[in-house]
Amino acid sequence: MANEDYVEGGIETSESYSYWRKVFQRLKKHKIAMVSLWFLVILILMAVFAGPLSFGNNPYSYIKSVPWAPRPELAPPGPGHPLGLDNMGRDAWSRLLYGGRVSLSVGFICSFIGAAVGLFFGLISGYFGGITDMLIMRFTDFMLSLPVLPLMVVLSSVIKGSLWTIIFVISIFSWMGVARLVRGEVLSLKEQEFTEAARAIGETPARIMWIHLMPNSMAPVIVAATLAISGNIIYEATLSFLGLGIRQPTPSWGNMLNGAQTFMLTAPWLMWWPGIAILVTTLAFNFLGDGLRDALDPRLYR
Amino acid sequence: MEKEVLLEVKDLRTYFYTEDGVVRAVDGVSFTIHKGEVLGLVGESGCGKSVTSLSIMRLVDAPGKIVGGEIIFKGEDLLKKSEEEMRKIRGSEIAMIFQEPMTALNPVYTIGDQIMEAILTHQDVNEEEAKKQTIKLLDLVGIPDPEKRFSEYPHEMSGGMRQRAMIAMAISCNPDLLISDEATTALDVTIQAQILELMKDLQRKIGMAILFITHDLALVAEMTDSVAVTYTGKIVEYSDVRSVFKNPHHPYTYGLLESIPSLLSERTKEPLPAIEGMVPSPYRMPKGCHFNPRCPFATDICRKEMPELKEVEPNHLVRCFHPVNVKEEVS
Amino acid sequence: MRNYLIRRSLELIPVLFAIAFVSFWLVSKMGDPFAVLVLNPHVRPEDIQRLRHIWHWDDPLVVRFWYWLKDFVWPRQGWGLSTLAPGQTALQLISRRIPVTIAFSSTSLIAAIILSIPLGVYSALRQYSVADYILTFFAFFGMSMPTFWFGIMLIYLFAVKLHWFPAAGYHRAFFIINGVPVMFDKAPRWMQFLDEAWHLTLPIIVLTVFQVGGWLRYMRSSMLEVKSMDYVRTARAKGLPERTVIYKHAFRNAVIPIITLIGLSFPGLIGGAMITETVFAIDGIGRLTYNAVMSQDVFVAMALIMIFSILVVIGNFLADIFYAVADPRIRYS
Amino acid sequence: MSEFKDKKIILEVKNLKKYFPVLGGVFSRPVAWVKAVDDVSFHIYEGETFSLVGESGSGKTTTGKTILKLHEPTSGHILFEGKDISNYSPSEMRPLRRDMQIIFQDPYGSLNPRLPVGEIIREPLAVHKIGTKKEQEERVVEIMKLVGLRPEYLHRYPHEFSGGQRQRIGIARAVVLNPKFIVADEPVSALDASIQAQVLNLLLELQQKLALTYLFIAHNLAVVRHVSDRIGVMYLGKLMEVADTKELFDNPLHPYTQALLSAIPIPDPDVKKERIILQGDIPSPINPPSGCPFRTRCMYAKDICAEKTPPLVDIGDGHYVACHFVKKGGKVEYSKS
Repeated sequence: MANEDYVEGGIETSESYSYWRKVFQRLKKHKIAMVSLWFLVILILMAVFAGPLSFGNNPYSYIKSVPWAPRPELAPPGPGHPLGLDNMGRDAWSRLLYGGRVSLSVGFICSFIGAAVGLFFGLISGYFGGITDMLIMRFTDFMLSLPVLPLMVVLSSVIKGSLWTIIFVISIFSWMGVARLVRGEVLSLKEQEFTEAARAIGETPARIMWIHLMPNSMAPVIVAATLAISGNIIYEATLSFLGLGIRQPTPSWGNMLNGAQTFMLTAPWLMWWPGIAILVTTLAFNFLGDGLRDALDPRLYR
Repeated sequence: MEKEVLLEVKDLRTYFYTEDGVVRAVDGVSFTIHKGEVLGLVGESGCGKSVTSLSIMRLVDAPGKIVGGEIIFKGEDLLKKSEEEMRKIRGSEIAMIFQEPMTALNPVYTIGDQIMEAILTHQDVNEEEAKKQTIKLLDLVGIPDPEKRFSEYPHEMSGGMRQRAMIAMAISCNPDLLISDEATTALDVTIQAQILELMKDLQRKIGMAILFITHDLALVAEMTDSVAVTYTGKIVEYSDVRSVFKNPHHPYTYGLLESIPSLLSERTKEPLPAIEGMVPSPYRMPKGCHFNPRCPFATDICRKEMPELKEVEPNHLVRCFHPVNVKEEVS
Repeated sequence: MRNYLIRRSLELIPVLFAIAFVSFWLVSKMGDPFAVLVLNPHVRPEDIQRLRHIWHWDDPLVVRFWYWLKDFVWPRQGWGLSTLAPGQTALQLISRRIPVTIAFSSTSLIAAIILSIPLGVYSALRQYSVADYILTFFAFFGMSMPTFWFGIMLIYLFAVKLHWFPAAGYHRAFFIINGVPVMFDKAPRWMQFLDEAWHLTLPIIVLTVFQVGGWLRYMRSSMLEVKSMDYVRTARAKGLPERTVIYKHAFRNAVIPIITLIGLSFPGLIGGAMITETVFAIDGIGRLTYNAVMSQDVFVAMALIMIFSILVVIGNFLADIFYAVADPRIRYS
Repeated sequence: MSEFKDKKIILEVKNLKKYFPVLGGVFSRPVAWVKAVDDVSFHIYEGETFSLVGESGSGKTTTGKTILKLHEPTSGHILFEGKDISNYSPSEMRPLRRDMQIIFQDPYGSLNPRLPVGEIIREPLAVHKIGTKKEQEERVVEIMKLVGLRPEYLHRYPHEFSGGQRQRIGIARAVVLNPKFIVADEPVSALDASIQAQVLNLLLELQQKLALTYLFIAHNLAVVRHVSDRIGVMYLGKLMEVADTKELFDNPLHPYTQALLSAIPIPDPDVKKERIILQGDIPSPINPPSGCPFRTRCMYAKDICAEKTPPLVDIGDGHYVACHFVKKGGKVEYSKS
């Protein structure tokens, strides 16, 4: 048996590798996803260090005068104000940076809440089945057949307010996809015998869900959550654009565009940057999500 | 009695170029099928037997590629034919049945539709005639109530019935060669017996040759005239069925025959003489003879060189430096 | 199949009922529809009381909901008074504005289907080709583009800068025919139609791009998956021409899941239509919703949410039926 | 004749039934029942291997899993070491799981792909809180050696192993708690021919070393013949025949058993045996034939077979047959109809 060339036990590599490392290796081959990942890292760093990057400006303060324009309101870009000033005479660049903080936070937090709630419902529904499953799935279907945006508009006009209100409003509508996904995944995992093996050992349902079902249904959740970030950023921007999301004076990419149509002729640069920021960010999250899908599910990528 | 050669596969090589390396799924396989003969291709999973059959049909999907060899069918090399010429051969001169009758049939079309399609493609008949033929075929393969079954969907049938439908489809154009790729593996024993009986019966009636691919040695003993035993993409033993079973020369064939529990064996509840180890990974083939790490007779030369497929007795080819000889023990 | 249809239809009732109640409760929280009247010095407090009574606004929520629902299903009172357009009932207001929304959103829905399915198939068949990469990029672009901003950009480029299309509205107020101004309503039908089409081109593009990306990607991956199925191999083994293999055997199976996806995308379509109407100032029911919410026009908002819900539910229902028709495995279960 | 006659019965199954609902109709209510296991009774002696054989839909796997309460029995009794466990709740079952274990068919699906092998084998010890973590790890190493796995592979993941090795991992997980009774559910049917023998040998070796009792479930009669002491033949949720291995193969009395035996291919080209080819398909367990479930394919079927379900009766020496035409002492009265 002591043959050097023969590898016993089907072990092919000299060192063991975990699932997630293999996934990351596959992701690394996905160029556009990696570019997106790096772009997002830079973007997040910019949002975190918005203060030092603002050239001493503050997103809230009225700039009294600029030398290159008669009035500070809607002044075009110039030294120290690379993106010009908005209609209230505030520095657009620093608002863009701070707005990124808001938009990214909303995207991440809503997506996290959505994934967590969806995961919870999906696991319970799929594992227990029967009446529990029926009630949860009926509720999920019900939520899915709501006209989301009109209701979001109504909701945010009923509970006016802060960043957390918006997060709440968006999160309510962002868990159903994950719940259905996880339920489906759990149903097929339940068919596999390791769940049955766990029951045969005497494991409790909670432990089975925690140790066996959740880690094995994580892959699609991660993909869905990543893709959901871009959706949530767009929801926030849309609500803020309509004047129902993040309220002035707090900047967000969406509310910076509120009224952009009005100043389209006089200050078109004001509508460029927040829009481009939203577009490239959501594009990056979508590419990353797609790359993750391929990395997590190599079946589709032969 | 020399029969006419129908198919001659010479040194066929089909490799898969995967992310993790090149897999030599079929690596220099040669065999001959005469008219009306049944050749068994037997081996464990991953020995390249299915890829061989797909190569003959030229249906190997990317990342697989036929990289060498000849497939001479009725005197012409199939590998030199255009896609259009090949298409005309598929289903009419060479037909194929697969392991999973559930997934091999299209779920959204009726059984009848799918069989008729083959007839309409290869024969110059109208729909009415094709339908008549289809119903006749369904009846021939033993599907009761063929008129009704004609318009049923695959999911409405049992596994055995689906496999009968697959066979009906395969024989619809009277092929000269039928490739049966693990056609009874997914079926129950009593249903398997029915399907095998049907295949034998049809083979006698139509006179077609069969390339019978399976992992089950017992089926080979029952169905075939000659046998090629494959291991890691290469043929290790090739002869007529009696010779292989009664007088196996390759340690792998010998070991396999010894290790499978049989209804004839006298010893039960005793350890079986098992072959140690396992089929090597396609990415890490052992040096020399691929079987050497598992072989009780392996010597230094086996660890260095790959043996050739040689004739050890008339019409009995073996790929081994130290062929076993058990003839004395048997008779 | 019949059982399935009956079951699906029966399921609609509680869902719609629940949607109606939840949205009614939510919209009621938005404000008091008669609050505006309080500020009006010409309206006496007794009249406000009377109005409240007529519309059951002094009853508990559940009772009020019951009367409202009765009125919605059997509109004797016209779904309540609009405060946005004084003197009009919500029903009158909405029914006048519904055609334009349906016209341009169904046009873009059909356009999106017609574009995404063939392009998705093409992309899958030419996997890793230049065309595939271009289509993929286009699809991602569509998926990532914020609708409202895309609308603004199109207005800026094609209306403000190039003057090819109008910036707002869905028809002009009047035509000049032979030097004489003719009101829109009086103009010949074909002129009306051409003018509307011209106005709605940009909105339709916005809404189509909004939908097409996701479907294209989905169609592509569905086709890729089906292409490697056993039955496709069987079809090839039968010697069928490649066209038949792809378009008869693979396509039919690949397109089935898309039907569900399209059915599920109705809520998104409504949201997209709402944004597009708002950006392009089209007087459809999407913009009306926004205006109703902003001006606390409770009756109009309530009716609109209900209509949207019905549309979504019907969309899902139709998708389920199409699905069952397309897939015999469902049809007979 | 049976040397197990005076032995202790470890498990007894009495009139076990397990029906699964088929949902349908307008309200998704059960419209029919899959009678997966329909009134099955047998017993298993301590230290023996009792096998259940049958084709798909015969309910052999369901029987095994119901005995372990992985399915709730619809009715009937399961007596493990004399205790009726058929109504035990999951928490009442938990301590019993140390004594009753299962080996699964699918070497790929039965191991959690996200857990390293050491953790998979340690899991039962952790669940039952046996020993400290260090003791548990020592036990894992010991068991890995016992089943022929290199202990160095402790931290590897299941996907790094071949099918045969994975099956060893599954066996290690089943024996780590030192159980008395193991349900082996088709343990070798997913394995390659050359690996099957290795795993069968391991199972036989463990049985001797650890004094295990097996309920062995398989469809391959040759394998079953090799490992079992006694065999029960199932068809459509019912037991057709139960006998000692040798007796069953030498003297099959039920027409179904005879057909089944004759359907097995023999790996010898010289043996050309007379085949009994059964006509027709296995009926659906949703709507099984009345009376004897085998009558639709039985060449001896008479009117009585449709009217009355033949009971499983002892015809002597622990040979049980469920056929109207097989009488005490093995007298056979069937004739072709």
